[in-house]
Amino acid sequence: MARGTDFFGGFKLTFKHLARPRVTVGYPGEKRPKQPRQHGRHVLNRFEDGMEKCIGCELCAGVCPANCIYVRGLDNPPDHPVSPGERYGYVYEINYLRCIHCDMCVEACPTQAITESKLFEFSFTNRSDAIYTKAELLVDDDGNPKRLPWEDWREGEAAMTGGWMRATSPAGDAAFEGVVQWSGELGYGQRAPEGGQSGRRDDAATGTKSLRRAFVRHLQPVDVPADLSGPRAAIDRLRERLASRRRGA
Amino acid sequence: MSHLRVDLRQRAEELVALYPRPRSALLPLLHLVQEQDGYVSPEGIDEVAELTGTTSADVRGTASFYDMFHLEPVGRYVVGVCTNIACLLAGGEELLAHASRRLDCAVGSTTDDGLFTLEETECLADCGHAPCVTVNHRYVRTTTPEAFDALVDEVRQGRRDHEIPHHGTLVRVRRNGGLRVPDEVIAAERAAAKAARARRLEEAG
Amino acid sequence: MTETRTSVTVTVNGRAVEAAPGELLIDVAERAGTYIPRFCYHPRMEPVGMCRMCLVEVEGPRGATLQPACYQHVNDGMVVTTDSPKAKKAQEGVLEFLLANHPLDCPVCDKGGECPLQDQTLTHGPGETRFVEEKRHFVKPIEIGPLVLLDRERCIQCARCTRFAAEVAGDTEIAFAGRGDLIEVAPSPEHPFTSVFSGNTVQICPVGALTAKPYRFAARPWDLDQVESTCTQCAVGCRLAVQSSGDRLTRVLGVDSDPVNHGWLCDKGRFTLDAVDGHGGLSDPLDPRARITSPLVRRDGTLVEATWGEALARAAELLRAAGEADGGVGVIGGAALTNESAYAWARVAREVLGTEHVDAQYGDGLDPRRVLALPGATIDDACAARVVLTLCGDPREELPVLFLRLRGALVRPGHDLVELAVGPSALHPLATVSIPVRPGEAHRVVDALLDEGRAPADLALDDDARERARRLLGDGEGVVVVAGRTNLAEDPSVVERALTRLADALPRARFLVALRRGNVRGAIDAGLAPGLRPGRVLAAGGRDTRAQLAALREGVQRAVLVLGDLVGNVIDRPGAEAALERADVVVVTGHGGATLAHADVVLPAAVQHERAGTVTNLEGRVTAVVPKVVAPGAAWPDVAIAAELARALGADLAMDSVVEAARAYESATGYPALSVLLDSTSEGRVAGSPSAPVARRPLDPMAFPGIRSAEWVGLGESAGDRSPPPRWPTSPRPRCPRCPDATPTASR
Amino acid sequence: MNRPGVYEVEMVKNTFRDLIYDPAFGGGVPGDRPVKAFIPGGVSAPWFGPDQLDLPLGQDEVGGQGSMLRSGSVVVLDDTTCLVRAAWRITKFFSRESCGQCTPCREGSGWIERAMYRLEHGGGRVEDLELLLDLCDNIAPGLTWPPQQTTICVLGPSIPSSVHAAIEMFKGEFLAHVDKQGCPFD
Repeated sequence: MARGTDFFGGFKLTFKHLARPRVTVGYPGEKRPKQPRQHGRHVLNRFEDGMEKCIGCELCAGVCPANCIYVRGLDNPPDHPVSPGERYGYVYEINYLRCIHCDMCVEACPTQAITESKLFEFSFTNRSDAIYTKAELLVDDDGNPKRLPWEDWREGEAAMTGGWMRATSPAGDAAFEGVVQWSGELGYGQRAPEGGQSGRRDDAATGTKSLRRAFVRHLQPVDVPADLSGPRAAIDRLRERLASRRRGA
Repeated sequence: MSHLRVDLRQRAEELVALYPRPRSALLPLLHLVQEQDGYVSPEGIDEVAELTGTTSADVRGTASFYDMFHLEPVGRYVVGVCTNIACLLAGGEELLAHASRRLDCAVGSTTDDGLFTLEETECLADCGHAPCVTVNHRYVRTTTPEAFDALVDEVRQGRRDHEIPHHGTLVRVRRNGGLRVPDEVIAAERAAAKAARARRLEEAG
Repeated sequence: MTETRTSVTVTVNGRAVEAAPGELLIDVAERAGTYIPRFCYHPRMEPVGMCRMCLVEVEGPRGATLQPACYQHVNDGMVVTTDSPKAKKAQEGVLEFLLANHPLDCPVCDKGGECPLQDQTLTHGPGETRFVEEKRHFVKPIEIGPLVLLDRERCIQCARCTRFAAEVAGDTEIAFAGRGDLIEVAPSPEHPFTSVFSGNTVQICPVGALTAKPYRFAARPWDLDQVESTCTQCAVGCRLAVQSSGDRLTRVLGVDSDPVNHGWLCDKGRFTLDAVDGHGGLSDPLDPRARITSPLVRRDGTLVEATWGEALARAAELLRAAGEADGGVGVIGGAALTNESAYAWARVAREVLGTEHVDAQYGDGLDPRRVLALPGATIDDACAARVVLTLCGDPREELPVLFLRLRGALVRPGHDLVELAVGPSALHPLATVSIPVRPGEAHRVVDALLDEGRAPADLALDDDARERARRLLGDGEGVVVVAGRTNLAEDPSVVERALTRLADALPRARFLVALRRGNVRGAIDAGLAPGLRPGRVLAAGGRDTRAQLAALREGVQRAVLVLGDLVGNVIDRPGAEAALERADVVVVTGHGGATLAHADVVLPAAVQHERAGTVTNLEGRVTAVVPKVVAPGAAWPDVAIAAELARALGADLAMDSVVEAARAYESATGYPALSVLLDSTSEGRVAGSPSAPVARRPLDPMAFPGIRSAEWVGLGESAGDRSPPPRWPTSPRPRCPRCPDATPTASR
Repeated sequence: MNRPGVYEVEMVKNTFRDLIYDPAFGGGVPGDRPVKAFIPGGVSAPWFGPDQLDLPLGQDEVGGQGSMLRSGSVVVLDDTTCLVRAAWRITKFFSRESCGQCTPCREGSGWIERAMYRLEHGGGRVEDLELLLDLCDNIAPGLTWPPQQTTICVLGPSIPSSVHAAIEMFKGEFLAHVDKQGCPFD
């Protein structure tokens, strides 16, 4: 008897979880939404008139803890300026075998020329492919990143990336909260304002769920936000799931 | 080949000899250049540098410090309107704006016919007759827009040539035929100025 | 009667500091470990107190007042506070004013990262700007000279550059123009800034207003690596910092060496870096700008690339065949090498080739035996001398920084210059007595100057000038003679005879022999001279360059080993070409040149900034040269080439490295080669004189903007840490514990 | 002035009131307008208000009140005058006359001039008053009389005197400029 109890008792956890919602996704066919601050592969942005934002100042290379960025500047040719001002980035290379995606280059950049996309799924078959040159990093005339054969781009990965430091980094100023970081420019500069150090955040504006909301089932009860606990929240979740099923169909 | 005319060159050399150090003659020499060319020309700068044993950069730097030297060509008449505090209170700015309209040239520029250059100046030390106007550094005592218009007409017609020579001309030099102004001339000028002042005081009671 | 005090006591921030009377407060405070921020002050120029950054509180009869520390001479009992709220507010205020119109283009500014304005804003400035107005605008960089660009927006009007031009170089090619906040540094538009010292203004500019065209955007300061070395462009031997980014030379800065260059460099020494990388790889070996990167051997009339083995074997074959005849081989050149290389080549010539026909000078110098016999003077001696007598070419053209030093001394009262010159030199305006000398008559003029009685009429000597010169020279006490070739077309014996006469007639005078070429003094000391063996040992006279070329033309001498470019340097070029045409020629050189048209074998050598060793300047001071980049292709250092050529000729010099060559040199002759190499200081050591420890002058952080400028300024925890960056080599080689007298490699 | 001009007066015997109103001298203010302020001794001097009109014309007397008589040129500002504009124009004079040698005067005069211009022409902010006083303090520490200076020559401490006096005496007028975002006298 005890053995029988043990036998079924062993399934207790299994049955308990059978009734629970699934937390895995069918990767790579299906992917979880990426977080707004996902650090992916870099892009070099342009201004609307096509001028490059990079001025070759090497601050990104100087700050890089992995030493993966190599930049050389040159005098802007006066008749065909590449970037506004005196100097432009003549050579720009990032070695993705070394890059740790810390985003310090983005923070250091005085012209917001380098930002990061959400793309992190890219693999190479030889080392030279891992060294991205300016030709590969620079956005095209519409401000979209170049899509290389070994990169797995999905919908939305090109949108709303980078540039969050101003509001949230330790050096950032809470006064930037809710202020559009930059706009009217090509590439990755355009994004909605974001909450900052004060803890307020505007999911409607940023278009993403907070981490807590996404992983609410894995939180300790005490950590679950008040509006996500209790029977009402369970009904909300059910509704939401049904709605998403319907959308999928 | 000297850029300065023979007579001016001779005066310049006299002037350099006056001072224990040739560089001390720099400002008078720049006046000579301005007398000949109407402005401090690059060729004149080179010649002053040669005469004073300095360099062109040094001479140019010194000349650029002073408002009365012009490093670019200016009109035959440089009109200065003071807008400093006393003149401002008495309508200096309005007079300057009027002058700009009347001459049809922006402040700091020269009329198309090359006759007038209009300048906004700092205190010209004639606050008693504010707003104060000078033409080629001569007081013209013109305080109203109407008087200014009349002045412009007179200058255009050449009726003021006896008192307002072309820009750069050193009147005392011309009058006395040399740079070494005789002591008696200076004494006479001082006496005349004193008498004029006494007369004014008398009139004022 | 007040007693003249030799030292005064000043209280800086509550600490008593000893100082010499008349010293500047800013220097005294810095010595005591209190850094007072500054922009316009430069220790090698007169203070002007313009930037007002160094305001400190000085107690006075009317209470504590703000005084500029750079303009304040210390008095006994002076009480100074540098960090009181009032002083700090004044400093912050001045910095805020300076920044008001200063553009924030640090990311594209060459100075960004090593900028005193950045550093001092961080340490002494306000946190945020309150300036909301439009900044001053000018057209971005304008070329004020062939090498210097001016960005007037960045200028903070400290007048360092204009003061350098007027005070140090003595040539006001740039001056302030305008007034008020529109004041700008400007050359005359018709006369650009072409001074041979223009690069110094870039180095002392405390912001990025003056930038050097060759360095523009070449690198950022944080990826530069540097070594301290010595310039070998001329015989002054200025100390410099060589900087590279990766393996690419980017910049040279002057290092303030008290006895030599005071931090200044000439543009030739500063901007000849592209010679090292061969102007981006020119490949024509006859082009003097090209680098030789591979051994070359002449086959069927043309030079073709070969391996080192082939080239050395062919060179050995030619030299051995010629050397078998008596006097059949000689060595010319080597005045630009290190002492170790010169020593190695001198030994190859004497011990392996068995010849005394060795001459480092290309026939444009003076007889080394006479030069070495004269009582020597240092540059400092010349600057302290009561009377300087010059009998040389124009020092500004030949030895530029020596000109700066002499000029700096001669403009002060109590120093007189007697000039014997072929034409008006740059020193001419400072001469008390100037005596014109026609080429070829120097000895006759000196005789006439010193002899009693009337001077020969054909010399057209001015009696008054002669009398004044004689009075000034006296018996030579306090006289330093700067001696060199007045004219390269005349026979050197003219000057040699004049010098001999001067030395006889002025027994107490001393001589600074101004031979021009980079390390010519070191080459002579090392034995690359006819009639002198290593260590100044007199030997049976060999042929000098002219005699060798004549012997080659006559067929008496069959082969010559040329170190460097002979044809491009010798005065009698057609004669040299004719001589080389008949001879077997082995050339050891780093650069191409006309000599290679006649070469049978070319051995590629490393050039300056690629080789280690020591060099000796014109006063006999031995300093270290330190490699910064790797020699291109298959080029070797000269020491290695000499050792391998000796080996190919069947001899072992036992000198396979620079350290071994220096050790051998020092142990054989006592010359301070190894000791300087292993313990290089900025000042080096004057050969033959006891090495006295020299107080190291604190390098002005702004005259010497290294990549560690923040530490120099004293940020946070590193404040007060003024240890200089480590230099190569940091320590002697480890000694082998088993053989205490030899290093592990020496037994190889 | 009804009778602007140069007058010789005995020191200490006369007062500013005599100088301005006496028919032998200034002859009064045009239109009999009240005196709002006057500059006792050239534009370098701190200003006086109407309550100091009876001060005798003497170096010590004027000096004791925190100004000076130096050049002896008295400028009278009546109630139609915008003090901000007057102070701005005086700063502009110093900005143009600064030789450019030392930093506080060269940059400070230009900065103060531009800030005053902005205030007068409608870009003023309340914090500008504090900013201006602090900039003045950076040129003449403590804003004391006789002034201390961070500059080489005494042109430096001349710059703040009018601005300082104007803000001290007529703060309301400055604030009116800020409120109206322009000059209330226009």
